[in-house]
Amino acid sequence: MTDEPLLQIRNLTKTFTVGKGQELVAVSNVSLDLREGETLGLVGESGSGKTTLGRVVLRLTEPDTGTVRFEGIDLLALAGEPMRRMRSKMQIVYQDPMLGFNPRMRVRDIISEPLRLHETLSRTELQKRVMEVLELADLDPRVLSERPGAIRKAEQQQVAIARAIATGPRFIVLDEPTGLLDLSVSIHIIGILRRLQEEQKIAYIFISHDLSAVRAISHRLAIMYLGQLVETGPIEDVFARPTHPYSEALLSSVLLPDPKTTRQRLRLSGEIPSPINLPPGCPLAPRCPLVEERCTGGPPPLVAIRGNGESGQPSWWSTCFPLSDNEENLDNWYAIMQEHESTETEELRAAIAAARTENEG
Amino acid sequence: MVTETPDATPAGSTASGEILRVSDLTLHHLVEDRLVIDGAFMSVDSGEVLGVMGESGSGKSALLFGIIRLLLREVEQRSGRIAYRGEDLMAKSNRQMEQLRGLEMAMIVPGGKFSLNPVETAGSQIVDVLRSHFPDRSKKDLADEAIEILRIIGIPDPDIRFRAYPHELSGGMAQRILIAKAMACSPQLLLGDEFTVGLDVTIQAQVMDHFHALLRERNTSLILTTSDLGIAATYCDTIAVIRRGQIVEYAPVLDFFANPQHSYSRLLLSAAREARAQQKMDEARVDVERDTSQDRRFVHEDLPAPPDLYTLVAPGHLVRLEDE
Amino acid sequence: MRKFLLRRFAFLIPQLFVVSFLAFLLIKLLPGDPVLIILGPLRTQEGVIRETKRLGLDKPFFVQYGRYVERTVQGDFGNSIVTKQPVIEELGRRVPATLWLITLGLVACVVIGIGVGYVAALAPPTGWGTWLNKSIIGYGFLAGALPDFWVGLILVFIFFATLGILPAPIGQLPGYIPSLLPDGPTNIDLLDTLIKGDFGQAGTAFRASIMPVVTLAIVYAPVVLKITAVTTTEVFNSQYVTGARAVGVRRRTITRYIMRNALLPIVTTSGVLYAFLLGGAVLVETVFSWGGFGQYTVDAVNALDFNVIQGMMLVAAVFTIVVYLLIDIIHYFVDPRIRVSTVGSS
Amino acid sequence: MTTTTWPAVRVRVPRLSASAIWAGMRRQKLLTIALGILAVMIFLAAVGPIIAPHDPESVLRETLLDEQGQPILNSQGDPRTQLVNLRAPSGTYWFGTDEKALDVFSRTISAPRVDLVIAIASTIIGLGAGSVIGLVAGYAAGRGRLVGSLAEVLTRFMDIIQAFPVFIVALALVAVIGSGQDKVIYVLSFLFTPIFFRYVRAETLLVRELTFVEAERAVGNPTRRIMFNHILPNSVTTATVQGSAVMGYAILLTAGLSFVGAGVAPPTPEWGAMIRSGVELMQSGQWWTSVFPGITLGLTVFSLAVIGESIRVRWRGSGLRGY
Repeated sequence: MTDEPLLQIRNLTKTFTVGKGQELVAVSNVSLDLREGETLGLVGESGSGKTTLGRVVLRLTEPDTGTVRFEGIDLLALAGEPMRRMRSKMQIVYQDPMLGFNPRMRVRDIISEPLRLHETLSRTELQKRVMEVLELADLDPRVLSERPGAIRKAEQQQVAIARAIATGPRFIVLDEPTGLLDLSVSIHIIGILRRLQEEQKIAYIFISHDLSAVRAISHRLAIMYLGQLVETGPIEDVFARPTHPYSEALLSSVLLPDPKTTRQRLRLSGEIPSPINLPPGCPLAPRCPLVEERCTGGPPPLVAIRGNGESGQPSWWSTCFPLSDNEENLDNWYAIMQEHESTETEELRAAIAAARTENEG
Repeated sequence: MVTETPDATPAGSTASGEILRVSDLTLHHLVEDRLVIDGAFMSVDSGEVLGVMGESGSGKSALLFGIIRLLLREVEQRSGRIAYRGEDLMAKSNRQMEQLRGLEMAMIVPGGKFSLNPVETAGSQIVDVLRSHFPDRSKKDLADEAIEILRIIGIPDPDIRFRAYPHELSGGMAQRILIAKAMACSPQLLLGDEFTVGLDVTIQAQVMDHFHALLRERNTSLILTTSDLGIAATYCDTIAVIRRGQIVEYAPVLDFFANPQHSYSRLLLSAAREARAQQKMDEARVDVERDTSQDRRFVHEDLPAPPDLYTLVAPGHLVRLEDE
Repeated sequence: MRKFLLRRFAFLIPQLFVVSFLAFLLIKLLPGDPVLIILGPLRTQEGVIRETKRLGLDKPFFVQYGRYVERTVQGDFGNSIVTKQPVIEELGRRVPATLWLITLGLVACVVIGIGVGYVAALAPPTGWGTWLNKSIIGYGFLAGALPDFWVGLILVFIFFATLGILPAPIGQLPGYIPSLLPDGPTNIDLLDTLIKGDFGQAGTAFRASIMPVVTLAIVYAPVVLKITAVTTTEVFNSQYVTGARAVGVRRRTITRYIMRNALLPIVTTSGVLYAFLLGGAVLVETVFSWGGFGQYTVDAVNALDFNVIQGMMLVAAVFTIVVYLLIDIIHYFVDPRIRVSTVGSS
Repeated sequence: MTTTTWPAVRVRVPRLSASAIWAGMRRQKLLTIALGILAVMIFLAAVGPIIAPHDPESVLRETLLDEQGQPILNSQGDPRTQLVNLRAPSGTYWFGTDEKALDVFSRTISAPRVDLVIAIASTIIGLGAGSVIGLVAGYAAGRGRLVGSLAEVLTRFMDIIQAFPVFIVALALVAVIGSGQDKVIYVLSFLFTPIFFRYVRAETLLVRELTFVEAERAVGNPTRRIMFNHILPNSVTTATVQGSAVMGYAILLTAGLSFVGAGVAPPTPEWGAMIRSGVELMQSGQWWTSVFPGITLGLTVFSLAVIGESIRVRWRGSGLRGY
């Protein structure tokens, strides 16, 4: 890996105006790096802005402020034809491949279209390139003459991948590529993606809310909540000991397919607020059990986490006021968080019973 | 209200706490000409949570609608006996069923705001449920009770939500309103049809934890359809696996996860286990062994399943014979 | 609420301007010089110049338009070239008769459409329900394919020429020459005779209105019927009705849910139909010599009576705009989603 | 874990093949009948005037003369009254003759050449114009700046045209540009443009937000290619499906205009103009002059409506809006 990251995202903000005077901050002051051949897992719930971030990076949506440098070039300064040319180096794959295909095109046209747009090839050359791409995506040539609706879901996603890699891109935004697939199929697709990455040194931004899929492919993890990046770091470190209360709540909310074990769960309260006209401060403040007064005052500080042990890397960041006090003593911080975790629904039950007797009395 | 029909509760039944007993339920889709449900059976005790697991199209929704007797017009019931607290539901008129629904058993439908009447407030829809069963009570009285129900369901600012229209609610909030509608008249049996699908994980955990606690507190039974092994493992007492309209395995939850017998169940579980093992999922996390000794055990010794099709592999654990 | 209504009413003004402009423009495009038409063949050169000046036709286009708007706002639509009468007076006499006809027609369509449509939607999928639904579909296709004027003629042949049980298709009050027609406050013969207490004539007028109204009902009821059947079915099968039934909401309330939700598309469709009938009535009026707005229009077009054409275009457009305004207001009161336009304000 | 509970908006192209059509025909008798009627009408439009037993546009001398070749006189001794010209349907004049001594059958089967041509031509012109304007207006809508405002003005203008009752505008336009087959085509094309415009604009607004449009941009398609190669083919579906119904509507409008003397004038054979003679004759019981053209017209419009509905049903659920 070179020192200069392949993709350098700095202070990116994207606001949508909805209705009169209502602002939806989809992406708020996000900075991230993506290195060659690396996968960044981007997770978050609805309204977190993860998909918007992916689209802004590809300039499918124009950001308000911030910079995106790709191979040292300021992407946001490009316009018209140079930008269109640049698209051969960056691609996107969607959750539902069918939605990404023009419904009137056959697989052959779908895969060859980017080649036609970016390269001047003879018929035979084009045919040859298409076959190469097919093989890379592990697809049977018989699908070429099919309509995408006629082939299996997994094959559709492979066609989408084939189209994305046709022009030899440097990075691909994968927007929940396994979201609609059964578990076994999803493992197959992730296998293809990993192989491609090894062979072609392609970098991925893997957007998903399926934490197990993210974990299977990513090198680093970035967790977003209501437009803000709350925590980013090496994947195993974050999974093992998340430092942000939201990360902890999100990871512990995943239900285990095992009736014998249960989870200490950091309990959030209330709903995910509407992302419109958010108050200043930490977006988690209204739901966070560890909330303090300063949390609603302004943007939370960026805290560098020095992980313990071998995997401790300086590239681990978290944004939280109370955490910043415990920066030097993470164990103390984990203990604080654990105090607010529970496994049983006893307390809930007690609260309900209390509400009932209070009502009757 | 409850009348003992000797026919419906066979002598020698050990299920003293049994609230629902379904046997040989077969539903036929007239237009598609296929069996949506093929000889389904179940037994649910008071306070029990039965998880019906299956893929989309397996017929698990139809099973719930069959039990509550709200079938599509294209679907006809070929056979089946449904006994609720010993009462034969098949012998009831439509009017009687309308009375029973909501008061004795109710269904939680999925879909959030799309399952709420768009032109009326959330509160008035809960009042509608209450008024349908208590027509004599005053409007004010019913409204107060509706707000109280919202509070119990765990909805913050119930007064405000009461006046909100569905389109003003978030998905999680709308889903809680649907739960509130189903629980408004405190029915003893709830039928939940994948009602957390589409909710974000942290919201799903919040809703399910609270809802589950409420069920336990009220000793209410629940039949829950799901395709999520996590939900099944975390919240259900008993599991029924359904495939192509047939129940292929029926077992207490610990037994099921420890010892799945049918090849289809094994397939379901192995995919999840493989994923978990392969990804070394969460070894470092603070997962704890659950104290299963505190669990209530629901072991149905007398499931109304045809013995020529099912084998008993353990107490309360039935497996359908496989064709090949 | 006041804000919505104000906004909606404010929108009327530019609409009316554009409509008046189009009506004006259209007449400007008419072939032939209106001055020559007015003066007829026995004209003098000076007469032509004088008349051109008097009508302001020597002024620039937009000045003429300004004059036109000014006159129109004051209720001056000019005089008819054929009858030399002020257009506004003639419209005042004829429009009520047409409105009466299409209102009765619409009421018939709505009553039949909603009634039958509702029954069809909730009918069982077997037996008489299938039969009813199939006949409705067939009838819908058939009625939509038949010209209303032809259906009117068939009714005339059956009920007047053959059976002789309904009066001849010669106006609102058959057997009266136009100059003897009752001159009442409404300009609708049936109502005027009733107001005067002449029940004999009122009976004739009533019998004369049967065929035209039935014609409209036969041809246009399927429009309302179809939308009623479709939306009622949709709402009945909707997740929220299923959901309400699954928690035991009683039938009365379910019916209310269905009605309130199916209401909007039905209201919209009926409103569009109402606006359409004003144009469609032209033909039915011709068949029955109704003497309303429609026939007036036809005569004016055939005679290139430009002031009348302009006037009737305005009346027709204003009528449509008002109907659409009413639809919007009903929507506003029935559908809370319009009232709260903010996104995610929970 | 799942993300979307609700089916996403999706365009799917139904596939038509000969065997599928044949299987459909056996299942859908109504559609088969409709296609049959339409085929007959198209055939008549091609050869109607040629195979007609009598000249559809010239007076039948023989109806004016008796067997001896003498003029037939009425009681006033006048040979040319309308009532004498009228002959009830017979073996010679299958649908009878009208008051101008023209053969109703010959005219009825010759009329498709007028009515069907008007319907097809005006629908195609309206569809073409409406699609292109609708595509541009829909694609530019809400984009801000000048294009967005222009699109908005265009849309408002189309709305206002539609505020006038169609038949009244048609009458007024005919008054402006005159009558005749070609003029009726122009008028109807003008009236249909806003109809198709609305459909295409509405679809374009939906289609342009679909993921695949973004995907086409992401692989580097230039804007014009996105509009015409990717959006247009997917946003004309509803409009095209409506085409059949609009054609039926065109026939009704043509007939209506001619019925009040503002469309195609006699002696050109046209159904609406033929029905007109019934205004007087129906009262005196001579039904045949308007009943036969009315039935033929009705059958044509009926077949177009049935065909349109079948196409619509085929598209339903797979169509963009899934209605």
